[in-house]
Amino acid sequence: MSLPKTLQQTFSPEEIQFIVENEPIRIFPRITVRSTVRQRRQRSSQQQMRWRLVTAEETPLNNMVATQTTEVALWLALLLKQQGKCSIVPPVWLTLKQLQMYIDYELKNPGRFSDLPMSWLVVAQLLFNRAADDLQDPVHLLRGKIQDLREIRQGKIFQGLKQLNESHLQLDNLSILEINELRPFVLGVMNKLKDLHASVADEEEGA
Amino acid sequence: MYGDLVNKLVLEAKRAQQLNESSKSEHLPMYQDDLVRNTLREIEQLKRDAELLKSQQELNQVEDKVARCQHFVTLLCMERNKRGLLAYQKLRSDTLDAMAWNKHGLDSVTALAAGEGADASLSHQEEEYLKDYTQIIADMKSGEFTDIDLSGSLTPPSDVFIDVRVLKDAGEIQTEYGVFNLIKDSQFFARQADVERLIQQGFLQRL
Amino acid sequence: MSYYDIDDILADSTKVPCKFNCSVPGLGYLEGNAGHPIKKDSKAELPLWLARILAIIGAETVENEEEELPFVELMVPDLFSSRVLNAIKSSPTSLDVHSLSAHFYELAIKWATLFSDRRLVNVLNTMMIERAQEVNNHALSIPADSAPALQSGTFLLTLDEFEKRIFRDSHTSYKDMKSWMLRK
Amino acid sequence: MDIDIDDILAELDRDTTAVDQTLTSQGNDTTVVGSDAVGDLVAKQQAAAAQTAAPPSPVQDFNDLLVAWRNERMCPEILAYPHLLMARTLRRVQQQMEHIECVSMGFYEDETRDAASAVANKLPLLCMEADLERLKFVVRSYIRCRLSKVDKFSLYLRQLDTQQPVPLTELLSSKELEYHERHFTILLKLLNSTILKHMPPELQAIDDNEGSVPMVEGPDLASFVFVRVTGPDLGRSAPDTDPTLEINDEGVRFYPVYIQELREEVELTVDGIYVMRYNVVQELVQARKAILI
Repeated sequence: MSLPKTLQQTFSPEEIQFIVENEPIRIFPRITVRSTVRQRRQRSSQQQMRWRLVTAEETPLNNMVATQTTEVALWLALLLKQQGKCSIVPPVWLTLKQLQMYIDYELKNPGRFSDLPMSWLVVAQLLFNRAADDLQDPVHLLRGKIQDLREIRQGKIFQGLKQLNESHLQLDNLSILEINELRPFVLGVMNKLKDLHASVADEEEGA
Repeated sequence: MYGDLVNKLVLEAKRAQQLNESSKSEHLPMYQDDLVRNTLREIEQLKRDAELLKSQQELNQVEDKVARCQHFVTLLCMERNKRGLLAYQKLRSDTLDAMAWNKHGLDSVTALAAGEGADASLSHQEEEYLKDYTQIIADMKSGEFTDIDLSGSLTPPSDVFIDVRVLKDAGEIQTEYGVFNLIKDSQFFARQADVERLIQQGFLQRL
Repeated sequence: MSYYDIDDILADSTKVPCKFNCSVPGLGYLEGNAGHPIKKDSKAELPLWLARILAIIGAETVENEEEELPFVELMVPDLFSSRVLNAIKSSPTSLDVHSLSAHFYELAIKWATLFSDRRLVNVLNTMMIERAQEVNNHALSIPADSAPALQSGTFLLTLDEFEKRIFRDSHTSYKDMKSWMLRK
Repeated sequence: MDIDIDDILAELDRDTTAVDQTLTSQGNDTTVVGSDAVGDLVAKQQAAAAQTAAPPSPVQDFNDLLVAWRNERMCPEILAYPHLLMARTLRRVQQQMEHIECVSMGFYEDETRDAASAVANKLPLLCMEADLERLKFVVRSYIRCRLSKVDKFSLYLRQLDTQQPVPLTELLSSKELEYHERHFTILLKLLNSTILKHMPPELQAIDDNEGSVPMVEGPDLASFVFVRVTGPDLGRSAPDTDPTLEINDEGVRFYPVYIQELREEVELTVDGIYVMRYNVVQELVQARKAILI
């Protein structure tokens, strides 16, 4: 088979990360790339290197000015960060205070999920590992909050699995990684329930 | 009982399938030549029975119903045998496909070419099939997909450059982008795409 | 269901009790009595792939007979006896499904299809959902690096092939997720 | 429609010193609870598309490719091959490889002359290589996924050829068609030589659907999928432009769908996430009003 069995039914967490890495995030560049038209003319012979990209917007990169925030794809931000060329502006929800608010919401509403961004778990994990010094609060405390959120939500998800049926489920505000983790179980059971009910469907048709 | 023989074959297939699933790689146990041949023989026998029944029926006009019941049984036994045989062979060819897409394909094809395939677990026809399929893949990779490397890694690129350690001495290795001198336990910083193959082949380990 | 599906082929080899509605010479081998005829009203255990078809086709209606019986009549196998169904209803998670049949759900679906057995479907619906929660709990809690089947306690040994697949797939998913979370 | 390479080149080479309007207008980091970044990205592309002429920008194409890849991976059937998108993408990969090669040659020449500018130039090169690897990965994974489906539905696709509303040549690329034909041929050769030819002629078919188990497997369109309802054109167009969208009593926009097998009506709200039978959302996915996730 041209695609390994494990990838035929679901995505790997790395693939989910890849998808999320295309989302935009704000950075503080530490370098200036933008040059004035005059500067460019002067060095027309010796070409200044430009970014030319095929998967992400190149304009913000070519217009980078040190300390002026701009927005680039997450993977680019991480790469520039790795090279010491920028710091990353963490998303506003990634603070102890905000996360605590989400935790409170999750606890208060056992039947619902807070509207964290679809990519919260991936973004948090990537920034913890690769841009810890850009975060507002100590990373070990933030990690703790994210872990709490994950556990509370997972508990609720598992409660919700009792609702599996042969018709459909609505799962608003579940993040992309949480969905992916659940996928084999949810689809496996629901497809079997569907087959089970389909076995007597003809009788209903006749009735 | 008719169909018992082919059941053994299907159980054999089930075992192979389980082994591949638990080890997350492809193995092919020895091709069950005897079982396949004996099952085919059983089909021949059934076919003779069916013809005998038919001629008897034409001769002495036995109770129509009884003859047809006997006839059905032989027919179903033949069908069952056919399904088992095809499923056995199909599972094996699927495994061969998977092998051809990863390094095992290269290895086994090279081994076959070098005449080491004599005691292999493949049947002669399977060797042929693997060779043909490897050629199809090679042709797929050329033309408009030349730049894509279709048999390359299905793990998303997370870092362009990675640290690697050399696991075994291999002297100088020529890659698309330059020469690496592989000395055991040395470490270097390389473009991931350049060393992907060497990692797959077990020369390098990603750090 | 795919023609080439190994599990479906194996499920089809399950023997089910049948009663013959007519005597047939030369089919004695079906009841382990080769060379002899099988007699009307005699019982035999036939594999499902054979029984299923013999139970729905019979002689075509001969002019003066109003209704033709099929060649065989399927009898309820132990698997779906009221004893078993009651056991399922009282405590689905303590039932040893694997010892009943390695392809329990698959067979149940086939059986329900043959007999439009809505009662069976309803019992199994509840059973599947309840047992699945338990399967999921095990899939999540078993450490990523251990060989699950060995130290799993008794519940995992009671799974049928469908449940095993769900267990394996979910376990892999949780395991992959855990190792992704630990990555730097 | 022909793909105009010059347009693509012009697009790629456009002057980048101009102040980017889309950039200054983006202030979404003040929202407290994270908005959907995909939606933001889409809005941004929309703005970018409005600025430039007809041919889609590389980023637009990449995002469409991502959607195609994600849908294909999670979808039980094989979706139509995006011929134009793939032609542009493959062309772009080739051109970008050439471009990177040029730049890196210049970069090494530079090094001897002007060490400072060489260091400055290393970073863009690094980014461009990473960028290209990402595009190649998606193409590779996408094609490999499609090939696995071509194999899975090999016989089914052969039978489709005649009765399909979308002809097979539209559904598959020419390379996929070739692969389909050749792989089927060698598989048939294998099955023939080991099994079929040793059996009575009436048992030799491999596409016999009249036996007790049908031999040809098509996609199970009723399989469950995870789907996110995005609204028209993956949320790029305003909801008002879609006549199939309805509004319920609470003012929520939804697509009414019907689960045939259960005779059940469901309201799929925009931005909602569902586990649903694929055949129920098939049209929404194909019309780019929902994405499989």
